[in-house]
Amino acid sequence: MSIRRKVIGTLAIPVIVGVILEAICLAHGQNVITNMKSFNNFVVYTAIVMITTMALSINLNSGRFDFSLGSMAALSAVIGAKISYALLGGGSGSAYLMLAITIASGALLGLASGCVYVILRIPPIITSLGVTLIYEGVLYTITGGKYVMTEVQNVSMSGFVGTWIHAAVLILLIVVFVIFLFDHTRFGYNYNALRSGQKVAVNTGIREVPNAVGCYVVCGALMGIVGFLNAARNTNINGGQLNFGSIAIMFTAFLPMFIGSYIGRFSNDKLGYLLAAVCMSLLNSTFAVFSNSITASVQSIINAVLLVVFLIYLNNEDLLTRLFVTRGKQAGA
Amino acid sequence: MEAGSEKTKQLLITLLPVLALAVLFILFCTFVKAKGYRLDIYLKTIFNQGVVLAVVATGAIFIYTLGSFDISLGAATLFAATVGVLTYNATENFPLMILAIFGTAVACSLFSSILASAFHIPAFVTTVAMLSVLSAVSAQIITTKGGALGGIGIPKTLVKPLDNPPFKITLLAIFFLVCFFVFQLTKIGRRQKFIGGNPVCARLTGIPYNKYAIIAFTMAGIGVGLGAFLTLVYTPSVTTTTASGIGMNIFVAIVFGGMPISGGARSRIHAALIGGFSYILLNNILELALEGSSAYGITQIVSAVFFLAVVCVTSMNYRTDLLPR
Amino acid sequence: MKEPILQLKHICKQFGSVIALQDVSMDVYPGEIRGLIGENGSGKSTISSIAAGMQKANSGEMNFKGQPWKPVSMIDALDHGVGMIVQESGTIAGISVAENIFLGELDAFRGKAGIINRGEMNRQADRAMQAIGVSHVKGAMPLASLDFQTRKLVEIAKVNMKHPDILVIDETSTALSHDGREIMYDLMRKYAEEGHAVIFISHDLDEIMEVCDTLTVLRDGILIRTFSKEEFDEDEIRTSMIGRELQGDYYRSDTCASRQEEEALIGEHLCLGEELKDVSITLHKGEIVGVGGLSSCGMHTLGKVLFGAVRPETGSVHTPDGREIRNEETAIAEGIGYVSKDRDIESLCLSASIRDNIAIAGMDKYALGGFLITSGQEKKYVNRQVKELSIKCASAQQLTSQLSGGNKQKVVFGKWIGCGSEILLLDCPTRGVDIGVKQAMYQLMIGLKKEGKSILLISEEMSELIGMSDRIMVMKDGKVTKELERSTELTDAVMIRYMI
Amino acid sequence: MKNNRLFKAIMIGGVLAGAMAFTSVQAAAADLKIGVLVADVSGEEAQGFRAYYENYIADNYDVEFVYTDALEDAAGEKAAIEKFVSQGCQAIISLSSSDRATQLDTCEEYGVYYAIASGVLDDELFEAYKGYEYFAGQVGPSNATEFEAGVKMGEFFKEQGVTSVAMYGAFIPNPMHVFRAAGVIAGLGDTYGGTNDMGGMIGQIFADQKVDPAKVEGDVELCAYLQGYGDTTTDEINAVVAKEPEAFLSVGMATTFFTQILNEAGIPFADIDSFTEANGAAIKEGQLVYLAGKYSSSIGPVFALIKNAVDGNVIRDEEGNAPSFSQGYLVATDGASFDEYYVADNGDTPIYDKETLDTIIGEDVTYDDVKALVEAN
Repeated sequence: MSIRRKVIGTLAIPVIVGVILEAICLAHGQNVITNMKSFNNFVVYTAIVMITTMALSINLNSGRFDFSLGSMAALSAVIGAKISYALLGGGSGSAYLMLAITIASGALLGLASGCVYVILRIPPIITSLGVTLIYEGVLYTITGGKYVMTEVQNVSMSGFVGTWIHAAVLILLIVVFVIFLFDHTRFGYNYNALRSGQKVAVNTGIREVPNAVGCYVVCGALMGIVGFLNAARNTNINGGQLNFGSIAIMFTAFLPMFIGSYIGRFSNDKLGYLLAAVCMSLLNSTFAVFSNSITASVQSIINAVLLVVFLIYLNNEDLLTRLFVTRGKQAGA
Repeated sequence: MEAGSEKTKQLLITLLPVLALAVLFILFCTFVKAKGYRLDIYLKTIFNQGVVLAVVATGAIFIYTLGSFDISLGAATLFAATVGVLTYNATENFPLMILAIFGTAVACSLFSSILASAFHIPAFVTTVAMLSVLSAVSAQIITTKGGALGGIGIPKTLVKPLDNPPFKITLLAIFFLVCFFVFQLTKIGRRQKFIGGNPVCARLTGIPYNKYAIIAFTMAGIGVGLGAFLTLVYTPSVTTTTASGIGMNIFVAIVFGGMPISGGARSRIHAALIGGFSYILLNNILELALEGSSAYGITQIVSAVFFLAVVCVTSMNYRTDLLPR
Repeated sequence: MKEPILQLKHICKQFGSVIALQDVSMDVYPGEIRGLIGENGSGKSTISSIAAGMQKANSGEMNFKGQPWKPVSMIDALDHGVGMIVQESGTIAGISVAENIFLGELDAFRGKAGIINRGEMNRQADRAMQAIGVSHVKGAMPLASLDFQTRKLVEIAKVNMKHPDILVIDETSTALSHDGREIMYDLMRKYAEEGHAVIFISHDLDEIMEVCDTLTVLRDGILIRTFSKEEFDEDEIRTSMIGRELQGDYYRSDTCASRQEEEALIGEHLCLGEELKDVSITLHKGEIVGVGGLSSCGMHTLGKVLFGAVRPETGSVHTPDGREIRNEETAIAEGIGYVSKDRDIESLCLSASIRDNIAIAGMDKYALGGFLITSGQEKKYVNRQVKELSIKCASAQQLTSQLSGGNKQKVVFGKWIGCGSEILLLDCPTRGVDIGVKQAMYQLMIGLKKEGKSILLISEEMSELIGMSDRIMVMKDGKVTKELERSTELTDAVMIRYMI
Repeated sequence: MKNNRLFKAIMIGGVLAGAMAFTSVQAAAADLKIGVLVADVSGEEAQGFRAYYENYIADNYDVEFVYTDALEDAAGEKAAIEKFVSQGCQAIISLSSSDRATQLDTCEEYGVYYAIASGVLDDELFEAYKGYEYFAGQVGPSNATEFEAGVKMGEFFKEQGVTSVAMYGAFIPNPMHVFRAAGVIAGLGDTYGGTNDMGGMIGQIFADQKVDPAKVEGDVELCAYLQGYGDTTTDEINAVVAKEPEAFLSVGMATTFFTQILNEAGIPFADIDSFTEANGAAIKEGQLVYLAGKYSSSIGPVFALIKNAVDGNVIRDEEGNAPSFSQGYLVATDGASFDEYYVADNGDTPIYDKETLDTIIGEDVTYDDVKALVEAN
C-alpha cells in the first residue's frame, strides 16, 4: 500500500464525518464545536469512547466476550472516589489521586476477573456474566445503591475535565502505551499469536494463562480511567446498577470498534480506535447542538442504525465493489 | 469399572440442574415456613416472576442452540406488549390484541434474523441494534400515549380472570410441550443442534443455515409473544421498564439450566425452564436469608458466586488444555 | 555401535480411560532416519510428541545425549535440540512469517525497554527460509497470504533454523506436493549425514520404506518390532502393523474398467478462477472415477463444486434429466453424498455423538410421516450403520471426538451410505486412516460400485487411484490434462507425467 | 476427587443455608409491619423520607418498615406487594408509581391497607378507586399544588428580571413534573403553544413528551431545555451551560444531578426537592437560590392514616370515600430560610414529631382532625 493511500484511507472516515456533521450544523446556523467549553467536552468524550473501545477490543478480538466492562468502570471509580476523599477530602490534587487509585483498582478488578476465568476455565462470556453481577453487587453494597456525589464533586475533579489538556494527554499516553504494549513487546506478539492461533501458540510453548490475565488487567485499568472520566464528567457515579444495569457502556463501543478496525487496515488499529472515537465524539457534539430537538431515544435509534449500516457495508464490501465495478463496466460499454 | 463410574458422573452432571432446582425449592419452602410467612402467596408470586422468564428463555433456546444469541428479547417483549395494548385500545378486540402481540413478537425476531442473513452480518450485532431501537420506540409510544399515567394499559377486568396459576401453568405446559416436540422429536431441533455444533459440516450435510435460523427466531418470537401476553395478564399495564430485566436473565437461566451458551450438541430444551425457576428461587432465598434492603447487593453477589459454581461443576467434563473462548 | 542419542524407557501415556502408550522403550541413534509406522491410534504421534515436549508422559523416563530429558514445551525441546514438525497446521495465519518462525522466542530481539526489533526479526526469517532453499518467501509477509504447502515450509524452516540434534517429522508429507517433499527429503538426508537423527512418521509405507534406515512399528500403544533396512519387507511390516495377515484383497481385483450405460451426474464447462478452467466430467452408475493431481490442482474444489457447496462462475452441474445442482440441499435431494478432505471440520460435528452424526443426514429415511423422530427408529438406523461398518465404539452415544481417525471416517461413510446416497463424492477418503480401515473402505467402495452407485474418488495417493478407479482424470492448474482408463499398464510414472 | 469435593461443598452449603433459615427467624416481631414500595433509593428526598420512617417513627411506635429495592416496573410492584403480604405486612405505603391502579387492585385483593405518600393519583384515577375498602388515602401535593409550586418559582425569577432561562423537566411525562413545568412557564409570564391556562398547557406537554422551547413565547426566553437522566445527560447539561442562561429552573432532582456543574458554571438555579443537608450546602455555598421543598417528615400523616386503619379506625371523607389531603411546599431562598425548615425538621425533632402525630392517631380521630393538621400550612 502506498503512503498516500494509507494516509487517505486512515483519514477519510473522520474527515468525511466531520464535514457532514459540520454541514448539518451550518445549515442550522450552528457549529459542531461552538466554543471552548464544547471543545473541552469533545476531547473528554473522545477519550472516554476511545479507551472503552480499546478495552472492549482487547478481549473481544481474542474471542472473549466481556460484559463486565461497565461494572469495572463504575466500581473502580467508586473505590477511587472513596479512598481519595478519605485521604484528601476533595482538596487539591484529589483528582490525580483518584485517577491513580481508580486505575490501580481497575487493574485489580481486571486481575480478579481474569483469574476467575483462568481458574474456572469456563467460557469467558459466562464468567463475565458472573463477574458483572458480583461487581455490581459490591458496588451496590459500598454505595447503598445511591449516587456517589460528595466524593467526586470538588474543584480538583471539575478542573480535570474542565480543560481539554488532561484528556488529550491521557489520549496520547494511552495510544502510545497500547501501541507499545501490543505491537512492540513480547506480550503483544504473544497476544497476537494466541489470538489467531491459540492451539499452535500454546503447543509451541507460549503461556496462555499469563497473557490472558494480562489482557484482563490492562482492560480493567483502562476501564478504571473510563470510570474516573465519567465520574468527573457526570459529577456522580451511579451506585445502583443491579441486574446488568452496567453493561450498556459496552454496546456504545461496538460501532467505534468496527470503524476503528476498518481504519486500522490502512494504518494501525489503535490509531483507528482513536479516529473512530473522534467520529463518535463529533456525532455526540452534534447531538448536543440539537439537544433541544433530538431526544435520547432518537439518539439511540440513530446510533443503532449507524451500527447496522456500517456493518452491512463492512460485510458486503466485496459485493458492493463488485456491484459498482460491473455497473461501471456496463456503463462504460 | 472405570466406564461405570464415568457414566455415573456423567449422569450426575446431567441431573445436577434438576437436583439444584429441587434443592432450591425445598430450601425455599423451608425458609418461608421457618420465617412464618405465607407459602401459598409466596409460591404464586415466584411462579409469576419465573413464568415470563421461563417462557421467553425457552423460546430463546432455539437461537442459542444455533450458537447465536439475542439480547433484544427483553425489549421485544416490551414492544410486543406495547403494540398489544395499543391494538386493544384502538379496537377493543381481545383476540385481535393477542394476534397483534404474537405478530409483533415474531416480526421483531424475524427482522433481526433476516437482516442478519440478508446482509451477512452477525445476528448478535443486529440484536444489539434491535435492543436500542425497540426500547426507544416503545418508550416513545408509552410516554406519548400514556400521558398522565406514565404508562399504558388495558382494562384489568379483561385479564383478571386469566391471572391464576392453573391457566398460566397450562399455557406454560402447552408451550413447553410444543417446544419439546419441535426440539426433540422433529428434524428441526436435531438439525439446529447440529448447526450449533459445527455450522460448516451442517452446511455440507445439506442443512441450510438461514432456514433453521428463521425457524429458531420464529420460535423465540413466539416465546416473546407469550411472555408479553403473560406480562399483561399479571399487570395489565406497560411502562417503559416492563420486562427490562429479561434480556440478560435469559443468559443466566440457560446456563443455570445446564446448557452451554455456545449451543450445539449439548443444548437442552428444558434448560431454560429449570434454570429460570432455579435462578428466581435462588434470588428469593437469598433475599429471605439476608433480609433488609441494604442486602440487595450482597444477594446478587452470593447468587453470582453460586451461578459460577454451578456452571463450573456442570462443565467439569468439557475442560481442555486451552482456555475456552 | 554408537551410543543412542535419544533413549525412551518404559513410557506410558493415558488419555482419560484410553491407553495411548504402554511401556514403550526405544533408542534412536545419531545419523539414522528412523521411521515410525502404525495404524491410527497406535501411538506413533503420541510417542514422538512426548519426546518433542508437546505433552508429558504419565510414567517412564527419557534420556537425551546421555542426560535425563524433561522438556517443558516444544520451544524448550527445540532449544535443547529436539525439533518437531507437527501433523496438523503448526503455523498461525494471523501473523507474519517471521513472527511464526520466532514464535515464543522473541527474547533474542528484545531491545531497550522490551521493544522487539521487527526489522532484525524479518531479516533473520528471510535467512531461515533461504537456508531450506526457499527464497520467494519473506519474513515480513503475512502468513495468510501463503498456501498450505508453503506454510508447511515455514514450519520446516523454523525447526531447521535451530539445527536440532533430532528432527521429528509427523505425517507432514501428506500436506506437501512433490517439490515440497523433495525439499523435506533433502533436509532429512542432510541431517542424517551431519550425524543428527531424524524421526519420520508416515502412513505411506512406500514412502517410509524408501526414505528410512530403520523402521519401528507400533500397534495399540505397544512397540511391536523394529526393522533394519535389510529386514524391510512390505508384507511383514504390514502384518505387524495390523497384527494379522491382511485377509482378502486390498484394492480391486478386477483389472478392467466397467460401468453402466446410464449417467448419474454431469458437470459441464466448470470454471472458477484459477482453480477450475473449463472442466467437464460425467459420472456413470456403477463407476468409480478417480481424480488425481497435486494438492493445488483444483481437484478438491471440483468435489465441492459438484456437490453444490461452491458455485462455479460459469458452467453447471446437473443430473442426466437436467435438474441443476444449485446448492448442498439440492445435491442431497439428488442422492449425492460428500466426504470432505478436512474431516474434523467439514464432515463431522466432533462435539456430538456417533448417533447424532450418522442420523443427521438420514432423518428423512426413518422419520415417521417425514418429520416425527422417535428414539427407537433412530437407534435402529444408527446401530445398523455402526454394525455394518464395524465402527469401534463403546456405544453409539460416544462422542466422535473420542474416536480414532479411521473410525471417524467410518462414521462419515455411515452417514452417507445410511441415507442411501447414489453418488458419493469422496475427497481423500483414506487420508489419515490406517491400513486396516483403508482396506475395509476399499471393499466397501467395491460393494457400492456393484450396487450400481457412482463414486468420485479424489485422491493424492496415486496407488489408490490406480488400484480403485475405472477411469482417472489427471488435473493440473485447474485443467484436466489427461483421462486414463483402468488398465494393468497404468503406473505412477504415467500419471506424474500429466500432473507436473 | 475434585468433583466430589465440589458436590460436597454444595451439599454442605445447602445444609448450612437451611440451618440459617431456622436461626434467622425474627426474635420479636413488631405489632405493625408496613411494606414500603420505592422506585428511587438515591434521591435526596427519598433518603430523607426513609430516614424519618426507619429512625424516628420506628423508634417511637411499635412498627417495622420493610423496604423494596428500587422497583422498575408494574410487575415488580405487584410482586413486591404479594411478598409483603406473605411476610405478614398489614399495610403498604407507596412511593413508587409505575402502575398505581394495579397496586390498589392487588392490595384490595389481599386485604391489606394501602396509602400513597408521594405523587398523588390524578382526579380520574382517584375517582375510580376512592371507594376501595383498603385504600387508606393519599397525602401529598395535589396536581394543582404542583402547578402552583411551579408558578411561584417562575414568578420569583421574573421578579428578578431575568430574560433568558434554561429548564430541566426532570422526568416528564411524570405528571408531577408536567404540572410543575407548566407552572414554571406560566409563572415566568410566558405562554406554551399560545396558552397559559393550566389544562391547556399540560395537555400539550403530555402530547409533546417534553417542553418544546420553540412553543414557549413571552418576555422570558427559554433558551435551553433538557429532561431525564441517562447516558446523554452530561452532554445535554454541558450544551445548556454553553448557552449561558441567566438562571436554571428545575422541576425536580437538579440538586441531585447538577449542583456541581451549575456551581462551576456560576448559573443560579432553582429546584423543587426537599430540605436535606446536601441541599443546604448548595443554597449556602453554591448557586442554589430557590428551593421549594417538603419536610422529610411530611410523610408522617400517611403513617397515621395507615396506623389508624390497621387499628380499626379507617378514616373516610364526608362522602365515605378514601381521603385525599393536599400538602403544600415550603420555599427557601437563602441559607436562613432554609435553616428555618431544615433545623426544625431534623433527626430527633421532626416537624411531625410523635406529639403532633399522636393528635391524629387513635380511635376517635376523624377526617377533619387530619385535614386540619395536614392542610394547616
